[in-house]
Amino acid sequence: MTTHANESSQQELTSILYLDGVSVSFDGFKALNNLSFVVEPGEMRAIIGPNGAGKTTMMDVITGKTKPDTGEVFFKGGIDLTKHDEAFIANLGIGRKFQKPTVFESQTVFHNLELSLKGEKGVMTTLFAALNDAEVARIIDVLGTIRLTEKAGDLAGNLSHGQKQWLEIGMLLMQDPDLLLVDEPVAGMTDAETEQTAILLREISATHSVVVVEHDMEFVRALKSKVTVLHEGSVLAEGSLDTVQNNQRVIEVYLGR
Amino acid sequence: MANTIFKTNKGPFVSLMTGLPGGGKTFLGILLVAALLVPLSNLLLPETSPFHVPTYLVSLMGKYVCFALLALSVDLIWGFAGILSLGHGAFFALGGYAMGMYLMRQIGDRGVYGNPVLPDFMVFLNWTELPWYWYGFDMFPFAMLMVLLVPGVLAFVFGWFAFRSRVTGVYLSIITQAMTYALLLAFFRNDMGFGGNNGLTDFKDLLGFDLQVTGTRLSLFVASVIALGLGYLVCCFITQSKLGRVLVAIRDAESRTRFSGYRVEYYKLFVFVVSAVLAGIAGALYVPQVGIINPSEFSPANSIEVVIWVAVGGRGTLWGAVLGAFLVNWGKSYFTGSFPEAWLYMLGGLFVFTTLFLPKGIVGTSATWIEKLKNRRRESPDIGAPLSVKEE
Amino acid sequence: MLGLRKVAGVITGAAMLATSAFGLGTAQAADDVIKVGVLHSLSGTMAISETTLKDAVLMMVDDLNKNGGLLGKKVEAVVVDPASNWPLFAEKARELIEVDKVDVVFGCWTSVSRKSVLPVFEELNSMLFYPVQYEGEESSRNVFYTGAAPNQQAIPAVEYLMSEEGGNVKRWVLAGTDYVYPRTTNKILESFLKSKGVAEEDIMINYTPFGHSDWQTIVSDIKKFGSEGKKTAVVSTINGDANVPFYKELGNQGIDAADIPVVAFSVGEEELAGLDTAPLVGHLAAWNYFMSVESEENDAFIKQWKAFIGDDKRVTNDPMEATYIGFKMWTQAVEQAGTTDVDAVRQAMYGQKVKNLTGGTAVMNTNHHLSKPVLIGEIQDNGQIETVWRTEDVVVGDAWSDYIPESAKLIADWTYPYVCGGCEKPMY
Amino acid sequence: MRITIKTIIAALLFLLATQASASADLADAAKGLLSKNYSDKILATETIAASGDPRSAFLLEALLGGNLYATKSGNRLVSREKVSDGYQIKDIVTDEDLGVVQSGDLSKIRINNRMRGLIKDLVGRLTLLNEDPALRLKAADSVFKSRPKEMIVPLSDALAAEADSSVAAAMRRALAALNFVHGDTPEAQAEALLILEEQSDPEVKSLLSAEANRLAAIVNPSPEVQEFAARVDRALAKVDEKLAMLGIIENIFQGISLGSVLLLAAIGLAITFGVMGVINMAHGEMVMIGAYTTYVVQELCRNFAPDLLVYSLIAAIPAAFIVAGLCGVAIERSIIRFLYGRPLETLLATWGLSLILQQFVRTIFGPTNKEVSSPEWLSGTLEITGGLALTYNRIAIILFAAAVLFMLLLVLRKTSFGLQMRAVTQNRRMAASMGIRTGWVDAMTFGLGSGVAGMAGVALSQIDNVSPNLGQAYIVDSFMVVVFGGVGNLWGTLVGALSLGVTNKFLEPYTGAVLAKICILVFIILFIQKRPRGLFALKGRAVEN
Repeated sequence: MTTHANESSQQELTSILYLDGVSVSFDGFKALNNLSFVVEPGEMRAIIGPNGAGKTTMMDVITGKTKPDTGEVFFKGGIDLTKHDEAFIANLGIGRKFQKPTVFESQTVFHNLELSLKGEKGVMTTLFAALNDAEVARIIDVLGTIRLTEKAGDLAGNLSHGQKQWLEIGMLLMQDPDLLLVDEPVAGMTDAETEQTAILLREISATHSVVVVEHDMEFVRALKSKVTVLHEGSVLAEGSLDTVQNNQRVIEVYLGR
Repeated sequence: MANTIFKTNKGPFVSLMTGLPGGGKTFLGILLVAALLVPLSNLLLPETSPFHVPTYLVSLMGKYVCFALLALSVDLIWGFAGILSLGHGAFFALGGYAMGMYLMRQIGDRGVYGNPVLPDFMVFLNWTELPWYWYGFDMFPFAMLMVLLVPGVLAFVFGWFAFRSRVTGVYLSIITQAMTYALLLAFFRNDMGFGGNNGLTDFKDLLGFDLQVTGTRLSLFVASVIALGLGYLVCCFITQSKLGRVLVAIRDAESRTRFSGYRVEYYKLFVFVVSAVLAGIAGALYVPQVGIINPSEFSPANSIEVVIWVAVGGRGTLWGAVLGAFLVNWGKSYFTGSFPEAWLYMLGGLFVFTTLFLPKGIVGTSATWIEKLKNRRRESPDIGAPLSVKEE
Repeated sequence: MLGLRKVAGVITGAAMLATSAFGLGTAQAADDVIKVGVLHSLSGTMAISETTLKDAVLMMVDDLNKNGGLLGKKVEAVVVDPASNWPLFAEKARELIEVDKVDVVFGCWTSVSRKSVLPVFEELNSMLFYPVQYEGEESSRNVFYTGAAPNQQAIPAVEYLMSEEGGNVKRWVLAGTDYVYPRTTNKILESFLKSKGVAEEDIMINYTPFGHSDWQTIVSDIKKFGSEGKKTAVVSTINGDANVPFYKELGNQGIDAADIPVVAFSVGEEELAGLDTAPLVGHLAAWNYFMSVESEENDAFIKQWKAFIGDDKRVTNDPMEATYIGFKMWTQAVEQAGTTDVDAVRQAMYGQKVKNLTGGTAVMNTNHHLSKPVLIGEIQDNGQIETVWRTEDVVVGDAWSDYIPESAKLIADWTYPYVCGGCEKPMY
Repeated sequence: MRITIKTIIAALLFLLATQASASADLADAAKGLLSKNYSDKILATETIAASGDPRSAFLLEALLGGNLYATKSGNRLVSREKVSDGYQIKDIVTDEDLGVVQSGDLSKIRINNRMRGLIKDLVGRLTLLNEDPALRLKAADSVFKSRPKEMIVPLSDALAAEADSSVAAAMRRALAALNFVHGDTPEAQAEALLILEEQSDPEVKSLLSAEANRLAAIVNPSPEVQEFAARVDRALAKVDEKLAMLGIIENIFQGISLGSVLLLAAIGLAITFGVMGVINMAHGEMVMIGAYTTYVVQELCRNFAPDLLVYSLIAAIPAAFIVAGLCGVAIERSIIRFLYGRPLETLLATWGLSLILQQFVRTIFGPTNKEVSSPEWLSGTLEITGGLALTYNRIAIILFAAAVLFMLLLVLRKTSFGLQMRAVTQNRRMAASMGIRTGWVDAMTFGLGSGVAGMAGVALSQIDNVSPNLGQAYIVDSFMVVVFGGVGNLWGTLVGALSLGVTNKFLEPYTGAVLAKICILVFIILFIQKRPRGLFALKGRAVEN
């Protein structure tokens, strides 16, 4: 018990993200059940699991959208995320990409990125905000990273599905977060796009911690990262993709039903 | 190509100086010309001239201009931030009551009972002294401050609770309706001290100018037009700034905006309060021109009608809201006079027609057509097009 | 400078459109026509009452034209719909006077609509005939009030109930809609009752909002108040739509007219037509006119009305008689003055006499109110109101009530030497 | 006045005691009723009652019931009965058949309130021994209210002979009141007090409090008086307590009744708005159409089948459902179906539609109220005890609301249409691919919601105006109920309606009707802050999409 406590405080201090015994239920249905896991700084982590395993709810808890019934979530050591709202958490340095690509469809790609710029986000600051050269340069930089330089002036709503996914990732990059939560980034993408996305995420993970939720095993393999398997709201297995794929319980959950 | 885009974000002041959204300059030009020509034509041209604007029309136009400002305020929150208020008439009416109270105090001892302090209805209800909330309304600056403060504070308090609790969509619309309905019932009560059903009426003068004199009417008209112009500029300022883009972002994807680090509730609150204050100003200008303020301005039906003006004109296009307010009210004036038995069919039909065939309103739909024509001519997209409206 | 040219073009276009659309082109007043404005709501909450009065005016205009018109000219009614919207009343009044150039306006029902149009009529020196019973406390140079003032309705009704004949009532419930007419009437009645020695605890005052529809609590309160030993009556100034649910609740809770009679000032034949009156027999109403009164004039009027409206079941009511008297008086005054000029007609109005539909003669006084008889009737099971008592003679309508201290000292007299609607001493 | 009443009463006593017929000429006395002057008529009534003629009670009943006419030709007093070709008339005094006349040949003998009260009292006393227990009950109540001392003896006799227990109870109460007021000995009064303190009637309360006040005013009371005063006070407290209890029950009943009205008004909206997401501003007009359908059905009955008039209301229920439902289907097919997924635009379109429908009804039926009469079985009150009477029409509305809710739940839960409806609202595309005709289901669902609104109109026609504005009066309240209860949940609508109704009725005595309503609205606003999706909101991720 004492070792566990020591271990926890250890992890609290060094990890970028630490979930400790998080449970959430909706009308009696347990979406998360005593979920605990740790992400280290600079790590890229893939989270897989069947439908209803609680992947998205986990993201909701980390980003402050859903308050857990019990348990704690720590960011960068000591910040308890369960006590803050989405905007605060976003400004702390956690970026989130939704399962369904969510961009500001009636605004241009450029404006989408501008809105996501890191910086003071108070009402009055925003009202009088003007772009300086450094910020423009940064936007141009990210446009390049997400391969949308040519589309800068297009309405985001007119982009293809894959491009929207990229734009959303680009918006995360503009926030310059310490931790990126990416929910099914390649759903509905062509193979070529999927491959490109994997490369993009690997590039990003060089400078950021990334948590990717994904179904697509090929894509997960391409990420070359540690994998956590969720099932019924708690961790079923953890390790490299190969280890996990050979885990008996994982096989049961995925195939045995 | 890309370079032109990068130059557009030099802050709201620069945006406002370098370019108003589609048709904005023309719109301001029309307002300016109207503010100049209408009084001149009324004063200088002989009554027989076809271009003479009779005083009757001046008051009518003044009324429409106030409605237009109200429509503008609704468009600011509905068109840009996706907040559908079915209770904006409440802010309009509160602004109106603040002005009405000043006008009431101006009557002084010229009321029927000749009481120098108490308005007639209080004398008549056996009130012996002025209630505390009437203090200060004999001073014009104080009354004007209240015109801004009362709607603003109500909007702040209401918005503070509603937006923090994340009441959205239909739920928000319904509770704004509940708000205005509760105020309606409250102001109907004679015990409230606002004149009950009869409201405030029988005004004599404003800042010493007789309200029934043509000159005063013209001045009020011009003041209303200026207020509308300034209101338009304020709305442009907001919508062209980064804040405006945040609002649109909230309208289109509220969660995304939150996860981008914006405190959505503060943004909504800010724009809601600005909008309420604009509505209050509209109400304050409206009251001396129509000569009465009464609780029926609070009725939910009135507020719904305002939303309809905006929808007819084009949600999310600022001067579309103004156009909608003018068209619907002009239609109402014209039809109630010319087809008293059938005008409701026409008005109702107009609303149904607009929603079915002009889903973006007159301005939005015609802008889309123009866009299509342009696209046919040259294959490049244009970023200056009005924002398309996405449904929640 | 493309902008400016565009602007100029738009403005010219708009001006042309406005000019044509507002019918300003047609504003040249044709000399061979006398125009009568009708300013009654045809839609919205008040349409239920006011539409009838619009039809009444149209009927009389029709009748006048059939009999050769007025001053040899054809009379034309200009109907507009102010849609139960008070600011719209003011706008429409201005339109009628300035654009349509009408010579006189018949209209308004609610006090607030009258208050709303009043400044317009005074500013443009036009003439309004207001046909509904109201709270008094007003006398405008430009308005003739042909409905009852409080002293022509409320006080006689209460006096009747206090009498042996009316049941020796000792306890009073004053129930009304919360607006100025009931407030005034109740204020007057309260001070009148106290002057007659009724104790404070024997008066219960209750106000409800417009269109109140759930009367359970109030009716059962009245029932309790009435069962405490003393003979109790309800004086109802409940307005418009709220009456039907009120009477339905009364009937259902079995409040019998013999136990607790209700006397109403706003319930006439028109309102009763929407009700099954069998449970209401014996409840009272006070007006200056009942359809059931038998007289030659009334029979003719009813016959004419039913023929005009094409419905044998339509009823007549007091505001219709008030409209009838007002219209007749105006035509007589125009003929006497030989012109429709407002000032000349106004002078000719004073002392103008028209035979009441219920017998006797109505006279227009110099305070712009009528002298009329007061009738008290009981509701019958056929929806009619049968007279049970009437004043011997006509009662002069008071613009300012004697029972309100501030107004008791005011005098309305639009002839020399007073020439004012509310002053304490003569102007000249 | 005092004297004349005493004379009559004396005469009545004589009559009751001897059961003999006096000889005064009834016909002569009755002639007085032909006068136009009410004082003459009253005198005539009193004379008739005093005549002691066996037919006098019959004559007075006819007068009270409005079935006494004078023939225009001979000024004879007759009663009439409708027959196929006119009216069969009979002389009221001699019962002689005078043949058939037209209604124009008769003029009704009118009475006023004072006469009505007088006759009721007189008839009441004459009917203490009537065969009909209902009349005896009325008579006992009438004596209880007027409390003439002279009635002590006849009432005691009647009580002794009374077999019906409820009538006997009423007589006992009346007798106790008489003894309490006129009792000669303290013992008699004390005994009466024992019965009175068991009553729960405001009249008893006022009787006791008057006595208590009288006793309290006595200067230097004797110990006996003091003791008696204490007993009266105790009795008064007892009655008060019971009345307070009944007051609460009455409040709850009125609250439930108001809640049922709200439920009826809102339940159709719970479908069109709650289930389909159409912000249906024309909902109120569907209610109005239902009410006008009731009117039309009733008029048809009146004109073509007067015998069935009492059942017209029942026939109106399906009729209103069908008419309003068809309107709903037509609206859905012509307008709403183009607007799915754009809820705010449905608000605008249906608002326009509601203006059109109102004006349409105004054009067809005219702007004035229409009369929808209540059948006999819906009028009157169910007297639980002295201080508590529930009106039949309110009871009927509560039952009707419950029935409508039940049927609706049944349709939604147990029929294949309900299944299809839920499938379409939950996942339109999936439902379509499974072969459900989604267009048809949409139309039917909207039709169902509108039809239910139409049925609500039948109920509202019983308590409110049948006018073009009927719907407008309920639309805001309906939305409040649906939103408060939680959109898309019928149980929420039920709980919402009832709790708003009951709260309103409990506030009303303290705050008045207006403030109570304002409080309710403010409460809803605050409540929505606490639960932004209403009382019975679904939780979880699914809701957000």
